[in-house]
Amino acid sequence: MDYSQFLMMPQEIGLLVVFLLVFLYDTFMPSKSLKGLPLFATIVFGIFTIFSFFPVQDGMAFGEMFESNKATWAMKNILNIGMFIVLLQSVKWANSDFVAIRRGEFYELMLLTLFGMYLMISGRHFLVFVIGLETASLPLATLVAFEKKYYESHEAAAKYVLTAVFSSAIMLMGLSFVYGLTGTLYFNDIASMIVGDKSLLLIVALAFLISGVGYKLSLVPFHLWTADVYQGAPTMVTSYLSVISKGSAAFAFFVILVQVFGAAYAPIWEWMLYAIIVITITVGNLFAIRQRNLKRFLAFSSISQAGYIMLGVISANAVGMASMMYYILVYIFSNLAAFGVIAVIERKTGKVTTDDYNGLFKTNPWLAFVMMLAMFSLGGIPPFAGFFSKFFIFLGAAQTGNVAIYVLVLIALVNTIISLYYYLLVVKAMFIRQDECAIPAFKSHWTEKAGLIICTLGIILIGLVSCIYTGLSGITTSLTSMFSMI
Amino acid sequence: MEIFSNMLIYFVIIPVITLAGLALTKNKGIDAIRAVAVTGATALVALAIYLVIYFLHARATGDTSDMILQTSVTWYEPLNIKLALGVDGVSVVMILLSAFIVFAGVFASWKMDPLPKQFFLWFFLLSTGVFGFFISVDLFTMFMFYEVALIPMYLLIGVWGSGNKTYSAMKLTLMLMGGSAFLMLGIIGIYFHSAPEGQPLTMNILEIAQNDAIPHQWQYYLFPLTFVGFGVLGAMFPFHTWSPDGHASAPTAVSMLHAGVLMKLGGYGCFRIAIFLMPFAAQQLGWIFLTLTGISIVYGAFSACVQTDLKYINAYSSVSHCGMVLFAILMFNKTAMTGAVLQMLSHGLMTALFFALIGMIYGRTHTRDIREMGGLMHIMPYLGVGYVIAGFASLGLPGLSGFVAEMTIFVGSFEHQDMFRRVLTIAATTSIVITAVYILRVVGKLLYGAVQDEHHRTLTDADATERISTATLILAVAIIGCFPNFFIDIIRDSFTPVVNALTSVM
Amino acid sequence: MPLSSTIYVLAIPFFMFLFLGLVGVKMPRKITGVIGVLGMAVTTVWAYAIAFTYFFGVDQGQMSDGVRQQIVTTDWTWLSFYADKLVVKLGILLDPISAMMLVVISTVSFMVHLYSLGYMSDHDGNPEKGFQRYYADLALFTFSMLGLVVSTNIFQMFIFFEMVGVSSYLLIGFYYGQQPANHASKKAFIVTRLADLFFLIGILILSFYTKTFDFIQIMGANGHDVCNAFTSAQGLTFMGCSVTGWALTFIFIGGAGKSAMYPLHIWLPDAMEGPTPVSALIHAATMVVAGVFLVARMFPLYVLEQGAMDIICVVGAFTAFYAAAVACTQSDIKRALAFSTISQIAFMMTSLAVSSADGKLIGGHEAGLGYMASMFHLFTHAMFKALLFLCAGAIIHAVHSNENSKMHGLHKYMPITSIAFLIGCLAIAGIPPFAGFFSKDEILVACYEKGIGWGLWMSMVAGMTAFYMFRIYYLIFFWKKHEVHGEHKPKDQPWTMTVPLIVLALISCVAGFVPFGDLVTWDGAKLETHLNLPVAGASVGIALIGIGLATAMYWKENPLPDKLASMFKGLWTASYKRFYMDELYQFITHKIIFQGISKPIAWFDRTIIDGFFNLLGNVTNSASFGIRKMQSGSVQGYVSYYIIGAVLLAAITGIVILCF
Amino acid sequence: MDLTLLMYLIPSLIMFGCGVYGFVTRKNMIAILISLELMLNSVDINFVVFNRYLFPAQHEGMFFTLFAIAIAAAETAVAIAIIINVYRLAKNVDINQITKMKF
Repeated sequence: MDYSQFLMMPQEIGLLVVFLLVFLYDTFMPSKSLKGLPLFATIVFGIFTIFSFFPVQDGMAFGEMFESNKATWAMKNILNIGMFIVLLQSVKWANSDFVAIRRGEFYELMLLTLFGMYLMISGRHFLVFVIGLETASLPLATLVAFEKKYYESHEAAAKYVLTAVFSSAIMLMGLSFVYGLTGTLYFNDIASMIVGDKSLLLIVALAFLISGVGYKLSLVPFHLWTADVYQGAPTMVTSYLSVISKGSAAFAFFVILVQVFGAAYAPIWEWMLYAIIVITITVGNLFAIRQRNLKRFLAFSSISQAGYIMLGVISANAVGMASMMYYILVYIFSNLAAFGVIAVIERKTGKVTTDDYNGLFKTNPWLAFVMMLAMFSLGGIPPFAGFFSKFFIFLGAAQTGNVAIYVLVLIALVNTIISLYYYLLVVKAMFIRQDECAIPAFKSHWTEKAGLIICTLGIILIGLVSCIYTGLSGITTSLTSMFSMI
Repeated sequence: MEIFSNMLIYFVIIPVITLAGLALTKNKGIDAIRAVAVTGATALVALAIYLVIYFLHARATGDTSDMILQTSVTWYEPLNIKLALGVDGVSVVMILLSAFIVFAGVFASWKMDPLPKQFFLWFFLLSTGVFGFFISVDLFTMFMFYEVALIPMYLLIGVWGSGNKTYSAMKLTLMLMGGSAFLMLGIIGIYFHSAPEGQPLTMNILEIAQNDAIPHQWQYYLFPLTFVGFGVLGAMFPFHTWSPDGHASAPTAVSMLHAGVLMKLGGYGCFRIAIFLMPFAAQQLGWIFLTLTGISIVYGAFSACVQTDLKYINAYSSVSHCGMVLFAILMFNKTAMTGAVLQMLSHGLMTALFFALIGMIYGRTHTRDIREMGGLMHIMPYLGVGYVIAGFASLGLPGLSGFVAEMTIFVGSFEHQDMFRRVLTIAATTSIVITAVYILRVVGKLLYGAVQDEHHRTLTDADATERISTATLILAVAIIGCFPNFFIDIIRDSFTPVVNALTSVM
Repeated sequence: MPLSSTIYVLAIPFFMFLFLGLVGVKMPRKITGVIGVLGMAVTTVWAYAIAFTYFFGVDQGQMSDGVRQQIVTTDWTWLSFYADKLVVKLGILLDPISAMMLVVISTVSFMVHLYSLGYMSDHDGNPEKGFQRYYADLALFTFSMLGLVVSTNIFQMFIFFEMVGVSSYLLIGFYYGQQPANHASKKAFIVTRLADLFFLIGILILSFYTKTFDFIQIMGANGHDVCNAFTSAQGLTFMGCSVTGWALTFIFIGGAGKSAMYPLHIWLPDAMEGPTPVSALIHAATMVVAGVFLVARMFPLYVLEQGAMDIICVVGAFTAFYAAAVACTQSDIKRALAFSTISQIAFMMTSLAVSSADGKLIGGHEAGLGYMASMFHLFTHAMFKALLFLCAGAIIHAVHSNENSKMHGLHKYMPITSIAFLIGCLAIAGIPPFAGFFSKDEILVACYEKGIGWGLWMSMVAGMTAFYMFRIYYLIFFWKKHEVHGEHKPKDQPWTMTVPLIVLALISCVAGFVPFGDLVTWDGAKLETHLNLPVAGASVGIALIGIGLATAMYWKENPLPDKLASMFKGLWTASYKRFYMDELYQFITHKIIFQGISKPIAWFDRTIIDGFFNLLGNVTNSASFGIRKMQSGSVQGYVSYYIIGAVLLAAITGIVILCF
Repeated sequence: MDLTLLMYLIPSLIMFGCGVYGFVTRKNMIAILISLELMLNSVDINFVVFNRYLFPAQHEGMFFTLFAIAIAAAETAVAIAIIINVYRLAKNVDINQITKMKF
């Protein structure tokens, strides 16, 4: 066996190194110095994040089961950034009394799930993909259950693990059909096998596959676990779930649909996605309107956001892919900013409902400011990054040019009004509503501040500085082989 | 970068610098805040006046290009989105108007309380959007600045407003954003048909108009989208209903800026994007929107007749006047369109004046219900006379701006060969009587007659800052009314391209 | 004096307005008053000089082979609707009527300025509050009227119509503290505005066809060659009538509003809520003649549109009678005078309408007699009506009431006023040799030539005029002894108020001998006029009968009037209530416009349209409440949604694929 | 008699159906886990059978099955652990008890 092909996966290797370092620190360091573990893990991961920006060479490895190209490289970096912010924000929380005893596991499991997502992104064989998927989802179940004292945490974990296994079972069923029809699990081979007449069994398989990935992306009607899990899980884990795993799943989804089913089945899955997007955005918004618990509220908002991300998938072209990755990046910054504020306030006061935020601007103007930026960015208000990502993803979707897509974009746009409504509700609570027993002024830890500042800069700059999107689109347009069969 | 050698960009940079300066001030340091705000506003006015002079000079020296001061810097290279600047006569006068209103607005909100710093921050963010909208000729940047100008409204009304403010603010924001949702779809559609087969797509309005590549059946979809999108902001019937509540709840300066400048974005966009880029559909579907705007002219005037809240009266009269703007734009000839721009100027200044005075009166009497006031002319003659002048401007007294604008519109509209349009024009002219009715009704109830409330006898007349802000506007109104040709000469020729485009598809 | 200096006749009042309005308020009242009067005096002198130069001066191009030319001395492009055509200019057009009007306006206005010095002060001579504003508004009023008469184009005329309307609004509402003045000013403005709307429409139609506003371009020099665009447009018809007919009729409605023709007259009687000198100005010289002047100005077009002419004729004749009938019963002297004004203005209108322009001789008179007569009557009427109103002002100032029941027998207290008033009455009644006789005689002649019916009708009205004027006169100065209440008894007013009376009285005596036919004709050519004895005699006879009747009824106190009043109760009350025109307007404005249109529209806006957008929000909310059961919280529910969703997705797609 | 493909597929599909049915109907979380196992195992059968009958040349399906079994084991372990935690706090393993968070 040729070990040089490990050079194809420097990011995976680096991640494993980080994991090992954290593991060794956790295992062999004296227990009194374990307080430094969170910071240590964060710093090491930060270094890794920076190094992983070094370009990798394109190519396939391990019998073409694993592909690394510019797009996967960029996507992994995007995830790294998000992961770094999450770790940064979780430093203080990880040292709090309840979780301190298990802080090591927290970081190890987080890094493991990230590794699984890497596999999802880079896998070009369904075996690798499935392993990555499970590696990404199973540790998360334990992370959801991390708040040992809270019943909600465990209820959420139970719901999560049961539904997760169920969905993976369904997806595997679909995969077995695919295998039975084609006799292979390589993406490219399947693609070359299934050209020709449409078989019903493959349609079923496609539906099951979409449902399996849609579960990770929490698309309606496979989304119902989302709200409960987000609400019950520790806020750090929630933010991680809402952005990182979503992002990776979206990317993998794009690759599978375009590369595997792109050839002959594009109309079919585009139709399926069409229906799913419409109900996803709508249902997510409708639920979000009535939520008072902010974590639950953001859960539903993230459902509708997933619908917007799918607009990039349905476009199935280079612009759409670039817009989707760009959207994910912006979404990471915006959502992590929101969750960061929620986490800080929850850690200080334990309050998570909208009404608790009344008059927040008077007492904690900066937190309120960041939260407002996050809400505006999620709602797509210029000059913040969310506006650009929304515009570009609509642009990408509309590039396919048929009127049906325009109608879809119109539906999405009308939904942005509803979403704007509930985002503004939060702003209203913080800025307009007055409350004498508002959350008192407090100072947050410097790591949390750092995380929020990074998010704020991202929200403000990513849109105005065009180079990021330009780079992404340059990358995606270079993937000629991928879109060749569409 | 060559972009900074173009003076237009400074219309955006100055507000941004002002924002930065305000951000540096202390929350309590009210004097510093005022100083920064006034400096920024004054700089804007100076720059705007210089721009007018520059424009006249350029035209005088034989620069006949459609737009002067054109600069184009690539922003989003893969989508061919550029930061393209350029102004013609219409944008020049619009910028001048905006600068004046911002200037007057700063003084009108002199005693803003609470949180003056945040107020001015949002205030200048809004003006950033407004100026950016007027200076840019790129669909994307226009749309971006458009929304930048819209969103601060929510907090400006919600935090500093009065009455049922949260409801009004939410309604206003959602309706305007709903409009801009249609607009966004329209812009995307235009973008993908902006160039003939094989050529690179573009967002630059001038290039799109030059390519003239939008297929006719697509124009049928895109024209209503864009026109309604802007029409919502232009208070077109039946999408005007945000205006009364919004204006009633908004603080003075915000009402001034909103009615004075923001509603103009609607009219400007309607002609600059909807009609200019899709002349065929404009010719085909124009009659629908013409009917709607015709309705809103008379409708707004009639509804204003029975209101009792000063701000509601002006909101409805704004519906009527802005309806006249869109009405004239849809007449597709130079005279009417020139009249439309004059009407924008006139309505902007006049309504700003109205809202400023209302704010001052409200600040003293703490009521806006005309049934509870009376004989204020005895008590505050300066404000009273100002209000009468604003009223005369609104009902079109010669020598003030309203008359010039309305007459240009009527004459231009009536010149149209199409009988339907002529009859509509006749219907629209009736508004001058109804306007007189409700204006005189208010003046009679509010200023004349005996003093209703004895407590009002102790009230004071306008102070220095208030006099500055009102005098500025009154002067501007009188200047437009007395020397209309100066403005008409700036404006008229800017309509040559759009009129040519419209006539070419007939 | 060069005619090009006419601009100063306008410039001075305008400057006075700005000066008094902005600076004057800071100055002591008396001084501002004096300044105003002086300014007006200069204007008057200047206007006289201009008029003299125009009519009799050395030739500055105003005479060519015996025909007075129209001279445009100033022309400033103010507003250009199109780059080349359809330009609004502000200019000065001098021709017989505008020169004549300059004289009339400046004279009356100057008298009023002077008179107001006394009138607007209390008995100790201290000017009252708002004195400066009063003089500023007077200056503005004068300026607007002067600008109106010298207009070179119809649009400029429209502009100054508006200006006149607004300055009258300011003056009528001078006592804005009092509700009646407030209402009266509003009414005056809105009614005239309504008329101006039609005027505007008329202008739009006319300019649409002629492509110009300019009088000379439309009607040609001296109105002799009307432009082809107009004549060709006469062919086009709209709803049966020719478009030019519509245009001219609409324009006439505009004039009718200002000239208080029935049914747009209702604002005029209320206009007396302003200070009495203002009423004098409005009724005599400025506002009400604007309409007549407009028709006269466009006379060459009207004669081409007999339809429009007939409308004017009917309206004028009816208004004359109606106003006279009302005036017979009014107890408020100012209101009575107001209706007499309406009646006299109607005389002028009718006379214009019966006039003809084609060159042929009718009944020994040249064409255009009616035109000349109308202008003549305008001139004389301005003088004696101003006189009458100023007298009324003096009386009111003395007894502090408008009701003639408060007066009676003032003759021995204020003889000068009484005599002046008598002269005015004789003049308006048309007794030679006073001014009114000549002008009214010409009018009647013109009417008889139009048709015997018109002549008889107008003669009857003339008789009524004599009757009600003397009725007022007797009721004020005789009828019974004046009972004095208060310590100071009524007396003649200070010189500032009496001098104008005397001057105007003298003018009223001699004005009739002005050779008007040589000066003011519709085409500038001389017009031979000679007394038409039968008509003159008849009219004088009728006048005398009217006077006699009045004398019989009102000279000494007697029960006869009340008997008559009770005999024709309904008629009397109807006439006293001005035939319920105001009530009708009240009904239309309040019940129909406000209650019937505005209220429903406002309701519709708040309920239907606003309600619709609120409904959208509520529907969204209720929908989000309705689907909440989906999130039941039980894992099994979740997975059932999951599996159903997946299967449905597959099934629907499969069916679609298999079927299509 | 020799066994055909369908003779394996139909039972596995029935197994799968039973698993889904059991998941939706059973109240006890352990029972639900068991039905999940049924579903996963039916998937394994599918893979093996397809491989054995249709594509005997390679062993992709076999390998996949091995991994699938491992994954299933891991899932079961995690699930059991969490269920035990729930039992600690809720004192029962009734699936209808854990519906605190809803709507």
